[in-house]
Amino acid sequence: MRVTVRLFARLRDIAGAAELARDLAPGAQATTVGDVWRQLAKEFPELAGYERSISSAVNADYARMDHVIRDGDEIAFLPPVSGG
Amino acid sequence: MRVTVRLFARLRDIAGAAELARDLAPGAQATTVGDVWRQLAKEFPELAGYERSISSAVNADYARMDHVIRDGDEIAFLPPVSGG
Amino acid sequence: MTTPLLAIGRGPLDLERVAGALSADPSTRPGQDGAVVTFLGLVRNHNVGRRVRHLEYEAYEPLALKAFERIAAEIAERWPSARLALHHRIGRLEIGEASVAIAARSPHRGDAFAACRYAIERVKQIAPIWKHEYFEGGDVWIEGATADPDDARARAEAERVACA
Amino acid sequence: MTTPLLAIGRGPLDLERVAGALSADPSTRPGQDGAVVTFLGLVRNHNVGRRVRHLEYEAYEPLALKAFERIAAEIAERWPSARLALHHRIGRLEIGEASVAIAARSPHRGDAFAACRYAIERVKQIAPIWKHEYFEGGDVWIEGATADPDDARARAEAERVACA
Repeated sequence: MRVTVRLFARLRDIAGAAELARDLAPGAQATTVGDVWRQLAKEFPELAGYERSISSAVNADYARMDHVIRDGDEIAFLPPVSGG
Repeated sequence: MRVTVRLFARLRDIAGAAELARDLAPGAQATTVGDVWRQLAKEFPELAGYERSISSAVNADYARMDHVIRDGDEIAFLPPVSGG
Repeated sequence: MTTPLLAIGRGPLDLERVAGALSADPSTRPGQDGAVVTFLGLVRNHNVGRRVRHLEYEAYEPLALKAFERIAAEIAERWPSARLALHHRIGRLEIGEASVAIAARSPHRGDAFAACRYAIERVKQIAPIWKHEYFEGGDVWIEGATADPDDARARAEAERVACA
Repeated sequence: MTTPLLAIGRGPLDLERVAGALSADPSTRPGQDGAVVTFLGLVRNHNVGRRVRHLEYEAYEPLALKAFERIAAEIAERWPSARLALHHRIGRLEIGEASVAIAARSPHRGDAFAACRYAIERVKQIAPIWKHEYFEGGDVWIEGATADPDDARARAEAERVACA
């Protein structure tokens, strides 16, 4: 299945792109947001340091790492926020 | 000596005037703000109920009841305030 | 014409003007502040069960201005990086109109919130201003606090409410 | 054209517009409110010892708007009589410009102060917005809180700071 990954702030700088399309091979178990993150962290090792501090969202709603994703989902990874 | 007394809000309504001129006979002791108040409360008995809740000022500065007054002073009596 | 930081008058209040007086004041160095907090007090159409028609505010103006100066000085002492602008309206006010407009600026938001809240609490405690309420069925002078600027307990209560 | 209560955009912020959106909203019944409290966050020229030249704000806009809606809903739950307007600016901001404008209205000032303060604390906790700081000598993404709207401890901390 194909998903869109959105990255913000320094995560975007590390990956060099605000948006990535990724194909995920269907595994024995359902694919989660965490699976997408781990695949990304393999591609961009600098991301690994954010494992404990990121938040994630699916289709513009906050979602946990164990959230099961579906074909066409937009998955976003958010470093610690600093608005205001 | 002659002083000007200024009254506000309900004190003004009770006395029927915002400003009164009063002549004070010099006594054995110095005349205080409290003396002026007590003379006023005799004139307008309804004022007496305010004895414990009023504030006073002399020449547009807060002053206590034992403040000694001088000829020409402006003495103000202020009921509990309700600005804001 | 520059707008004063502290004022009392009969014209309608303008929050932008009050906040603008503060940002234009020499005490505000460009770029130093991260927070502006404002408070606007409005005339409500109800008060302790009465239907309010309008209010009339009266003040002992020279002493009220001195009370505002005192409040600004207390804030400078308690929150040295915060600065204050405060305009109070007197005369007849209709429902929904603003009776008082306050702005506080500071590098950090905590101080700006505290200074703004402290200012309105102190106005209610020590400013020689009175509210005459005209309601359906009568009118009444509102009497709140006995004004005593040297009352340390009142000042401590204002600090407590300001969450300082 | 009516101004939305909650918004995120690239244009300069206007405090009167934010407060006006709230007073014009049908949730505001004429004469019910006695207090309006506003907060304006400004870009400072210094931060932890660095001389700041300008900031760039970035947001995940649809999620940021949902975060603002969530904050408004939390306020409606915690302070039922208070209502909120909140505009956040993104893009390049110069020193002294406003990054966020918040207005809270309520019959009583305590609730308006608390709701306004709570709102800015929650924005900093859960809004997916990031600040890129350009200072003399470099630039850095500011990273604050790990956003988790369901973190009850963070929410309790925002209530504590709001002096609720």
